[in-house]
Amino acid sequence: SSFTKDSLDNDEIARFSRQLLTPYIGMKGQLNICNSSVLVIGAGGLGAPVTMYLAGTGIGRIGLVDFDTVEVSNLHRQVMHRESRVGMAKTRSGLMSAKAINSKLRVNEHNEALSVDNARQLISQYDIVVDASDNIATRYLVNDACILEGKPLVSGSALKMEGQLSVYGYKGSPCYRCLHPKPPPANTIQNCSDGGVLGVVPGIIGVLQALEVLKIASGQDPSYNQKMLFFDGEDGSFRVSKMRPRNPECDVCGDYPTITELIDYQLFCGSKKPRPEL
Amino acid sequence: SSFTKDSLDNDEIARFSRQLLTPYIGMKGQLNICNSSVLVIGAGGLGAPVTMYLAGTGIGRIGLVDFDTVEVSNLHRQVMHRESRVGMAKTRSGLMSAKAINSKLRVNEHNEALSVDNARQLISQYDIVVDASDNIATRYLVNDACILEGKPLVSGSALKMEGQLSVYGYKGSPCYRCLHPKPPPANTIQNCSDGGVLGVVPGIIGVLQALEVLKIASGQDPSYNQKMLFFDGEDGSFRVSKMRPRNPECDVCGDYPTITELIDYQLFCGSKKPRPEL
Amino acid sequence: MSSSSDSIQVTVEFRAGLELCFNDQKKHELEVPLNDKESLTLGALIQYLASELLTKKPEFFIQNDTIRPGILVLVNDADWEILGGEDAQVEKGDNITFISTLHGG
Amino acid sequence: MSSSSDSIQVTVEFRAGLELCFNDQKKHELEVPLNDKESLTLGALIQYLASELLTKKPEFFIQNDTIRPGILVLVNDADWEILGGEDAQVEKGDNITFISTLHGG
Ligand SMILES: [Zn+2]
Ligand SMILES: [Zn+2]
Repeated sequence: SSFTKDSLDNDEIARFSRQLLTPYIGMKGQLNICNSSVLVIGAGGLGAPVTMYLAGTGIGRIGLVDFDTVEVSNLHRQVMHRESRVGMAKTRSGLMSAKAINSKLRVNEHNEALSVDNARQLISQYDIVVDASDNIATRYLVNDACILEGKPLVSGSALKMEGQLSVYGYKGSPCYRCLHPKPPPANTIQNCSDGGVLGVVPGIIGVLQALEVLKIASGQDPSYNQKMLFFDGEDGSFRVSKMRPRNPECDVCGDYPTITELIDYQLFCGSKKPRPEL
Repeated sequence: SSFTKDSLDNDEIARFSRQLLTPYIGMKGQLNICNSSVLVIGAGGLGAPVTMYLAGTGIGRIGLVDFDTVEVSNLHRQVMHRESRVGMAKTRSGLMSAKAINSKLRVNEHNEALSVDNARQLISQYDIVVDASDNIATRYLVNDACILEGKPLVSGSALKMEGQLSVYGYKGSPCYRCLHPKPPPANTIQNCSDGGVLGVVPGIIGVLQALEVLKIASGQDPSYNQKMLFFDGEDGSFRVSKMRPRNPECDVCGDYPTITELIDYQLFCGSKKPRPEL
Repeated sequence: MSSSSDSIQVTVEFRAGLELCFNDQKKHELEVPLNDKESLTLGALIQYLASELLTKKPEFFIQNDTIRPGILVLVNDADWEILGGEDAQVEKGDNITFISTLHGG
Repeated sequence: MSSSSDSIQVTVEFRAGLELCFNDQKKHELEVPLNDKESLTLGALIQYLASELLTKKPEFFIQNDTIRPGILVLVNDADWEILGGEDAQVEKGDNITFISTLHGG
């Protein structure tokens, strides 16, 4: 961030008064939030509530990464988009919705696919990263890039009636690879296009991701560090489980990592075949 | 509702495809949702996510009750409003945001305070009621009116870092009065203006209220019937508690009710003094 | 090491603002003395908490010798009314949670 | 009435799609036979579930004689890796939950 805010003006005090009143945030926490930046990877079912609620909190800068355009089938869950924006880049639609809530918010549109070529450079520009993506290859890519750049990762996912949330690579917590050293076989993976998803499920997970970002940004400990939240919309049950700590033998965040630069994640996840010569 | 939809057109199939794909909803559930109506009482921190997510699901008709106008201090949590609408009636702002997501949605603006004079007549026009209000007198009023009109009530509340959710007066569940036959003394009550509230807390509760409405509307049992959800944002903990069943001696929903029409709720809650003559 | 037989060990939680009455602490691990009685009822536990643990604003917790209207009492995550209210017996290791009902939105 | 001493009673849950392999049922109350062994490890429980309870798509649950990559195993809401993974002992009344990791968003 190019400048640091050390006080709030009258408009900001009015705007954030209800939040400032909670002793949990206070003036110091609010200033920390205003001076923080977050990169949201995916402007879809998770990214929509993350973006809108973070815009409300007064976070200083949001980056949105997505190469998709708004489709009518997104609208049931991606409630920051709108009918009139079908065909528009999701990053532009997200920017418009975020700035409608707070015109002082700086929003960076990254209207491109996250890739091995741009991930580290993008992530290096932000304080906190939100994984709101929709596929496993991107999840390993985001994880590795966050570890290599030293950024905390607030990861959420949702499918059908269920959602999951954890914070990776922060204050002794494991990374995604510590939990999943090996990817699942490609034939066992479902996504929202074939499994469907109830819109409120990423809604709940996304608002909780915004809360975790808010905690890290304001200088508090996140709730789901070395913990994972499991939500099942079918019975409305929540489960918070204690997870393993960082694995010192992890390939990327371990004491002697073997992954020191980004790899080919499509190949790693088996979603493309190796080249025949290899 | 004046007409009943018995099939979806191509636009609707595209729009709701991800939700239809979940076996939990399916075509029959979606048609039930499209034929349902919901009255949202309060277009604030809870009402905003309820309205946006229900607009996404394809619910047929939403009524919004609120007499307030949008203020800048609302924007940190009431993410369906926007800076450019400061001063506008919250019901109008809510209508605009809901119809931006689904232009076919019918929205009724009830830009007035809910009162003893209008509560039953308003509630009688809808299938399901959402309590997204911000004060205890309204909560007793909504409860009694829902019991008298025979409508299920999805009740949410939030303050500081905590939120609560339950379904009242539906399939054997208690009503608000079964849990709270006597109101708390007026000097023990806090609201968001003096206690503050973190925006994401009503966000989480509101999205969960939308899920409960969706379940009732689609013909499923709600998750929090005769149960109460307690969320504490400070530690990210969720607790779902089994509550007492309907009390056959309840003043309003019991077998021999003493409250058979609406009463003076300000007086009942001690928020105004009785008239000196009385 | 030895939990004496004339006391009973319980976890007590105060939530949704009630922690203000109890030194701003939400969770308390307690050994509640039985005082020659055979057992402890929820009613007796509430009296003990009001007289021994409460530090501030007693009217937020107790009124007319019982719990203030607007507070829900949960025993191991179940509404105490299901278990008999004030007369219910407290068992060793029980979690008893007092939660103020919220009205904001 | 009598739970025989040559079996062990556990609750097993399958979530996030894994219930498809187990008759679409998320929660199972089981008596797992010990077969003359002293105790049951998580590894042995997984073999038992794969051979006796699984009804469909075994490759979604088990691969190369162990749990498929991408599945988290929780014992009483704690990650099994904290407890020793496959070698951890199953105790009477334990809740063992298998949850597939979700990737959608
Ligand atoms: Zn790692
Ligand atoms: Zn009642």
